Order: sequence, then structure tokens, then C-alpha cells
Amino acid sequence: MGILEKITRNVDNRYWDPGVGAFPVKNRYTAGVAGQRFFEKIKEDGNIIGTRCEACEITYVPARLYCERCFKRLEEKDWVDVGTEGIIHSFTVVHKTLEGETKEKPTLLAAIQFADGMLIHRMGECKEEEVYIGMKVTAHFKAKPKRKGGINDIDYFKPL
Amino acid sequence: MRKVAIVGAGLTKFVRRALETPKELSFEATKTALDSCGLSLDDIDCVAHGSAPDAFDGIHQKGEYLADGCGGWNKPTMRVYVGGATGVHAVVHGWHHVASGMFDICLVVCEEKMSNAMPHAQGFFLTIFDAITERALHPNLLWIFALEMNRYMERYGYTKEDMALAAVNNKRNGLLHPSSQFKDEITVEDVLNSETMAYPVSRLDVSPVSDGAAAVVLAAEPVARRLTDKPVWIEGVGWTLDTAYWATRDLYYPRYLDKAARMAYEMAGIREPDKQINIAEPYDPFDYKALHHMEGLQLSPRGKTVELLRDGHFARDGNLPMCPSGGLLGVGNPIAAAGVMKICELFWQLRGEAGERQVPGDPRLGVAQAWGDLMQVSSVVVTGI
Amino acid sequence: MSEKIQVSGGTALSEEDIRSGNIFVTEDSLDCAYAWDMGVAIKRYLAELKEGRIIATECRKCKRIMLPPRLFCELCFIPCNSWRYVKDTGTINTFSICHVHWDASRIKEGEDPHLPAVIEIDGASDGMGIMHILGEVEPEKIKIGMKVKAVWKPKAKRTGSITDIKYFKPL
Amino acid sequence: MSKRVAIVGIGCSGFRTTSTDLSYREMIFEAATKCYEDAGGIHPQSIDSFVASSEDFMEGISIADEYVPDQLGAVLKPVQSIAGDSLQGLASALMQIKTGQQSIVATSAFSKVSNLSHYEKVAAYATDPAYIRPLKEHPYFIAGLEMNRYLHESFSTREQCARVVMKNRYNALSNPRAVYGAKVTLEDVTCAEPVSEPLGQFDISGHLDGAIVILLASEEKALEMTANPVWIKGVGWATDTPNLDSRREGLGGALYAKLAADKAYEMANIKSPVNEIDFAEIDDTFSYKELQHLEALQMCGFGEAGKLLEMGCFEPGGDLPVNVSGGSLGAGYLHEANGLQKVMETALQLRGEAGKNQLAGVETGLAFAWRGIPTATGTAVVLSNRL
Repeated sequence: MGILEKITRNVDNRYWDPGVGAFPVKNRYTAGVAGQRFFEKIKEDGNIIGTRCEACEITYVPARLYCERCFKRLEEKDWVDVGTEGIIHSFTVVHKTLEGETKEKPTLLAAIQFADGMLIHRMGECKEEEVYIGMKVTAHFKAKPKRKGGINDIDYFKPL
Repeated sequence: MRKVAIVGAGLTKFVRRALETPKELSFEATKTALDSCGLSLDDIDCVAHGSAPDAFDGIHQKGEYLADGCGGWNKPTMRVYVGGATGVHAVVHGWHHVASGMFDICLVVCEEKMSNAMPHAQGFFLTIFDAITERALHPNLLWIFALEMNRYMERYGYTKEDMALAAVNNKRNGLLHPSSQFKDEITVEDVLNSETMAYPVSRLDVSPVSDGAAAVVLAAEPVARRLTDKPVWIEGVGWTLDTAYWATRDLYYPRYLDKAARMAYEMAGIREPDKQINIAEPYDPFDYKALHHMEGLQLSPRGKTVELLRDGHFARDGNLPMCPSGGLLGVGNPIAAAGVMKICELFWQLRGEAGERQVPGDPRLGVAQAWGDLMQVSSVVVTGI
Repeated sequence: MSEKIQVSGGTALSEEDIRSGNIFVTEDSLDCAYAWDMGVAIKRYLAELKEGRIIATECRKCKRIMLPPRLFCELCFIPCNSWRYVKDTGTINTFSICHVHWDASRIKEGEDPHLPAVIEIDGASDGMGIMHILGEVEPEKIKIGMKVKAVWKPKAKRTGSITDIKYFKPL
Repeated sequence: MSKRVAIVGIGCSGFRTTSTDLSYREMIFEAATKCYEDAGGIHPQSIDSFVASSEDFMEGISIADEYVPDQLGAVLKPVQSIAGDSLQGLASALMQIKTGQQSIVATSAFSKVSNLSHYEKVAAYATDPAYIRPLKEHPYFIAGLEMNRYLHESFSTREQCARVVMKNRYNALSNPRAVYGAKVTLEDVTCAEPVSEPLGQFDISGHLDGAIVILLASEEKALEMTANPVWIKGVGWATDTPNLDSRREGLGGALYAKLAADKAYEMANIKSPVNEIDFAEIDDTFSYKELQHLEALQMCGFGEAGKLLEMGCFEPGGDLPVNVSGGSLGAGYLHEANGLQKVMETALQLRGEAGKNQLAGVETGLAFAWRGIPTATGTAVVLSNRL
């Protein structure tokens, strides 16, 4: 068996986990020390901030607590406003849902450069064929009362 | 065999719910460890990190996610994983990196953020059991501890009160630890009166759920001597995994630890561990485990451990202090990080830098151990000065 | 002896901090189901359970009768193909009386505690236990070493699962 | 670092899109049996240590390393799991031998991806929970972004990516271990259903179940055990950064591959990879990855891989045969076992056991694996049949 003998008939040889999902528990994630402040800025001011490591000459967006390159702790003075306008670094048209099904309406997603960092988000108010790498875009925020302190407080980015 | 030393160590506070992301926790511990030996990230050749199940932090490929927080930017990083034994094993893994001659300086970082699991981390432990032959019974983690504890107690005639002594010892030690999650001393009565969770396990027999991170810096001999005048040498390492058919083993004795400990002692040239070793940091997620592991570590004769504990043999000022850090019971249990915390303790104790917690008598040799999976795996590190 | 221990980070939050919405969180769950391939040994094990029998495999070299059955002896490292029925009675190796559910929530007032046990099955080699639960017994009366017997679900209700045995009760 | 290490045994099983006939335990037992027999019939009792590579969510088990020992014959032995690609597991095994504490170490990995209802969701669970996951998109959008940026920077074309698929799936036709062998046309690939444009359905390697066990031994033991050891000349692994927003070369680069290869080449004392490496089995999880990786591994200049591919350089008869086995696009993608599959195919070539796909006169080969979406981690191994 195994090696000596094998199942050769295609019968139901599978045992499904009882119930939906094998990991029947939720996860909850804090945004962290830097993320908390990053999202606060989006929520309260509709603005995007990063943190700058002077030694490495790099400005992180989203903001970080530390410079991953030199491990300097990024402090009060290192927080910088990067504005709401960025440049498309790359984009893609997503045709599949998270379930792997074909979407009725594909999503236009872009990686948008802010300083030395990037935000990945949906594109809106523009057609697929209009988008190009290097295009200038700006954030379209949700109405302030609807913002909850998360990346979806930005509805989408749109051409400038 | 190339000699490897621990040259730096750092910890976060262990807390129930941390604001920091898992990356940020890792950063705090790693940065502190680097600062403790005056190194910068540029000096680091590689990162050996560890973390227990992905389900706690709630991130698939958690090793990748944690890499930058562990100082792994543009470096070789590798995450090792042996369940609860991961913490001490990560140091063994770091030792592999350096002792192999492939790297001179290695960061070892472990992190766990159990509060990311909702409503309680225990729910995820359902998924450690065999998917087909066990999970349908809706087991929880406490079952296996309770089953092992009951068997252990029955075999040697130990009582719940005996077991509680270990909780009291460790929690008292932990009150002095700057990372500790706890403020209050407890008594044997408190343990016995705490609610029964899964007989014989009561609430205070168990270490808490925690968030935290811990890091140490390992260096090859010549580098270590340059970095510090008090390197703490890794004298021996051992690790063993027993069969996954856990119910087919008699649980009263941790034979997986017996073998791992002998492997480490052989490498360290230790013939009489109970006489030669000055500090023990056995893995103590539950109070009985501390005692069970003292036996597996060959530091206490089987069935005589409670007697020795009562006689003060394992107290901070006893012949062989047990968990002077406070252990998981006394400091907290962010799983993998708790294992590295034990190594940090040996580092500070052997260097005489443990402050209020310092064990007397210039200890020279210590052993740390972690345990995990389905009561199945142990990793052991022996350190000396 | 100077204290040189460095500790940094680990900012404690309360559940209230998060509930109030002042601390931002995201939530997610891994909604993926798994269908484990049972393979030859476990498939037969479950099929036999459905018939009200417990089956094991024997290693021709070390002669261990192994439970749960497996297609190989992990010690001799040879395939094995000798099936052996074992009894549905056994001895309690260890047990617990558990007052919390799998998700750590406490059982309700009046609800019976769970009684998990490792049961060494008669007919398998010494020490070959399986994890199961106990029933029809006062928790205080359970003893290590006690003889127990499987209580099967009615045949029509069996599904080919370890839960086809409802529980083990004292003999 | 004088201790030399060789591959002395190789075994695999499964290698089908579903494997309902075997449990993962039985599948690994089969692979291990074959491996130990391949190494001259060693009993696992004589193996010093074991390394497995796995990720919990791929198995639906927390602390999946629990279930490693039995089917490898590793009960009460030193066993560890690496939560990473199996090439990292191989690297860990190599380091263990180099410490001198171990002489013979087995390394294993397997895939039972067919058991998952939604692999996409598992991959999505690897992305950042604050910045990426709330978008609720199929995780392959990251590959779409990477591919678009790579094509933009390198001036490689969509068609060149499609030609990678054509080549690898054609190569797979003559590899008995490959299941996605096919003769596909350019249009088959470019007109296939889009997943995350420009990435289409056939640019993505298909899932595969299978188990691989590879046995490593120190020089002394290797020479005793086998007549055809394959020497591990160099190994390197590296992570760029897990953060999509701060990769040093942006989303178009594969810096991790360069960093990993630099280390492997240095250890193997390789100065000119193009001239010193005879063939390569490198990561082609997605079509563009093969081109991107070839450049990052210094097999050609930046932006040249696509053109060289069109010229036939990477065909089995070309200057540098790449993924003669069919790669992941042709053989199937084994997830955590992906790296060991690359090593296995490379080692079989070096032993002259690659059957119809055998290349003539090869001495040195490169195996490279990437960790997949969304990571920036890769591992490179240089193998040779010459000591």
C-alpha cells in the first residue's frame, strides 16, 4: 500500500473540514505606532504623510516607525507632509475576484508613488486606456464623516 | 567546530494587547539588541528569525512580513518554525548560520502578536490537531496540557498544590523583570482557588497570552571577542521532534527533551548536568511543565522535583535557580519571543547584568529550553561564560 | 552589578481603546476551506468506524499493531499492509475535565464539562492510544487505569468519522 | 567553510494536479523511500537531522511542523521546519552539515494545494493587513503591477513573456514529471483570459501536488554513499523588503534574485555566471518572472532576456538552456516544494538522468526559486557534478 498498492478508482477520498473555513477565528490588526498617525492624518485632514530618514535620504510612504535600511528610529521631526498628488509607478486591470471568479466589472488598480514610497489603490474617474505610467493623479477622499481611519478612507485616485 | 557567542540582547515589554504592529515589535527588540552591543544594521550578515503559527499574527508567510522589522532588509533572512519550541530553536538556527562559517554576525529575532487572534488565540489551537482523526472532537489546547499534566501527576503522586509551587516560584521571580506583564505576587492558594479550566489545569497554572518580541545578536569567536569582553558562548545545542501520533506516547516523561538535552550536553561536554549547570530556564507555559522539563533536562531526578523545589533547591538563591527570569508564567508568553527571552536571561545572568534578579555565586553555565507542537518537540541551548 | 537590561516598545492597549474607535484596526478572516486527502490508511479507518469496528495496521518487522492505522511503520520505515481489527474497549491512560470550549469560552452553568481522554485500545500494541471523549460517567469517578468501552452512534447516523464513536464509557 | 556538501539522494512522488489517492503522509513516505533508496538504501535511523519547509495556511494546519517526523522516519530525531521556500530548507540543511554537528541531513517539502478551496485567499492573507488587504482584490494584482512595470522599464514585450510559456510548456512534453506539457501558440497565451492585465491565465503556472525529499551529506559521507554525488557549490538567499512600497528597484525589479545570486556565486567562486553556468532551472511562477530573473541572476544584461529568448538562447539547444524540465509553467507549481523541484531537475541533469531532456556535457547548473506573491525573497543554488 502506498507504494505497494494504490487507489485506482476515483472515489471520494477527501475529508472536508466541518463548517466553513478551517480557521474559524478572526484576526484583528492594529495599524501600529506609525500607521495610527498615518491614518489619523488621512481621516482628520485628508492628507498623506510619510517619515523621512535623513541618513538614507528616503521618505517612506506609508509612514514608518523606523528606517528599514539603517534602523534609525524615525521621530517627531522626521514626519513629512507629502501631499495628495502622486505619480503612477505601475497599474493593472484586475479581472478576478478574491474568490477567483471573473469580475463583471474589472478593477483598475495602480501603484502610486509619493516621495520614495507608494500607495496601492483603485483608480477612478478615468478609463483604462487613458492610464499610463508616469501619469499624475490625486487622491479622492471619502466624505469626512465616513472616514474610519484606514486605507479605504481614500475612495480612489483620479487623474490630476 | 566554530565557536559562537551571544553578544547582545533586547526585549520589548510583554503586553496583552500591543499598539505596535508585529513588524514594529520586532524592530523594538532588534534595535535594542543592536544598541546593546554597539552594532548597526550594516554590521549584520544575516537574520535568523522565528515565530509560532501564522494564525496568531494572522499573516500567511509571516516570516516574509516580519523581515524588515527584524533587520532583514536586503539580507539573507530565514524563518524557522517548531511551534512553541521556536524561540530557543531560533537561536539554534542562528548558531547554524554562524557555526557553519557562512556568516559572522547573525541577528536572531522572535516575535508574536497573539492579540491579533480574535476572540482568543486559543481558538486557533483547534487547528493544531490532526485534521481528520482528532479535530472533529472539537479539542482545545488545554486538553493536551491537562492530559499530560494529569498523567505526570498521577505517575509520581504529585498534587495540584505541588504544581502550584512552580507557578508561585516563577511568578515571584518575574515581578522583577522589566518586560513582565504582571504586578502582583500570588500564593499557592491563589492558584488552587483560581477557576478550573480543564482539570487539573486552573487559570493560574497557565501563562498569559501576550504580544512581544525578543532578539539576540550572535557572533563568531574573533568578532565576538572584538565586540565585548564578556561574550556568552553557545556551548551546546540540541533539538528533537517526537512522533505526531502523540496519543501513542506515554506523556509522563518528555523523552523528546531527554534526547535534545543529551545532544546539547554532549556537544558542551557536560557529563553531570545537575551538578555542572548553574541556571536553568526550562519552558514553563504551564507550571507543571517547568518541573516536567527539569526532569527531561536531567536537572532533577524523575519524581523528586517537587521535593527539591520545596527545599529551595530551585529558588533564585538555591543550588540551581529555575526560571530566574520569571519564565513564561512570570513575564508573559508571546510564544516564540518567550523562548528568546529565556536566552536573553542567560545572557544577562552569566554576564552579571541581571540587576535585582541576579542569581548569586557567579553562575558560569546555563541552559534554556523551549517546547511545543503536540507535546512533541524540544530545543535546548547551553550557554557558558 | 549594574542593571543593563534594555527593554523598549510594547505599548499596552485596552479593549476599550479599540472599541472606542480611537485606535484604528482592520479585521479579516481566512475564509478558505480545506479538503484533506485521506489516503489509503485513514480512509479505511473511517470506513471501518462507520461499520462499528476499529481497525489498525501491523508492522511485519517490529510487530507493533498501530493505531490510528498507517501505511508505513515510522520506526522500521517500511510499508505495512497487514490490517488488524482491534477491540472497542480500552484503558484510560490520562484524562481531563474541561470547562472551556475549543474557542476558550466557558461552558455554561449546568452544561456538562468535556471529558477528553487518551484511551489505550485493547488489541493494539501497548501504549497505542487515541484521543477521544468520555461519557456516562461522573467526572469525579474517572480514574487513570479505568477500563472503558466505545458507545457507538446508531448505524444510520454514522458518517465515517471519529465521532461515529459517541464517547467511551466505563466498562 | 572547507566542508563540502553533496546531494546524495533524490526522491519524489505525486506530481499530479490532484492526488486523492494518497494522504500527504503517504505521499511523503513514498518520496522519502525513493530518496533513501536512491542514496544507496540508507535507513533513516542513520540520518542525523531533518529539515522540512512548509507554511501553515497552505496545509490548513496550525503548527504544521508537528506532522513532519513520521513519514520521513525522523521520530525522536533533530527535525526543524523552515517557513519558507524549500530551497531555504536546503540551505539550512547545508549549514547544519557545515557546522560539523551533522553529516547526513534530509530535506523535504510537499504541496497539497489541491486540498484548498481558495488558494487566492491564502495568498491574499500574506499581504499587509492595513495597506493592501482592505482593497479586497485578487492577490495576483501584484504580479500584474510588477509585470507592467517590468515591461515598461526593460522594453521587453508581452509577446516575449508569452514565448516563455511556449518554451517551457513544450519542454515539459518530454519530462515525465511534468503535467502541464503542451504545444501552445503565441495567441493561446496572449489571447487567454486576463487575470490582472497584462498578466493572463496562461502566464501563471498551474498548481501541482507532489512531495520531494533530497538527502545531503558531507564530502566524506557522500563519497561513501554514492558514485554520482552532485556538489552544492554555492547557496545564497535574500529578502529585498516585504513592503511593496519601498523596494529598492521599485516593482519592476527582482533585486532579491541578484542579492541571492551574488552570495551563491561568491561561495561557488563564480566570476562570470554566463560563462561558468551551463544551464539553469529558475523561477517562472509567472511568465515575466523568468525574464526578470534571468537578468537579475546576471545571465544576461538588463532588458536583454526577451530578445535572447526570441533568438533561441534559452532553448534546450541554445547557449544557456533555461527550464529544460519545463519549469513551473510546464511542470506545475509546487508552492513550498517549488525550490526543491528546481534542485531536483538540476541535479538529475548533472547526474545524466534527465531522460529525453538530458543536456550533453553539463557540469554546472543553477537553481533559483522565488517565494511567490507578495514576497521579495529568493534563493539561488549552484550545483555541479565536479568536486
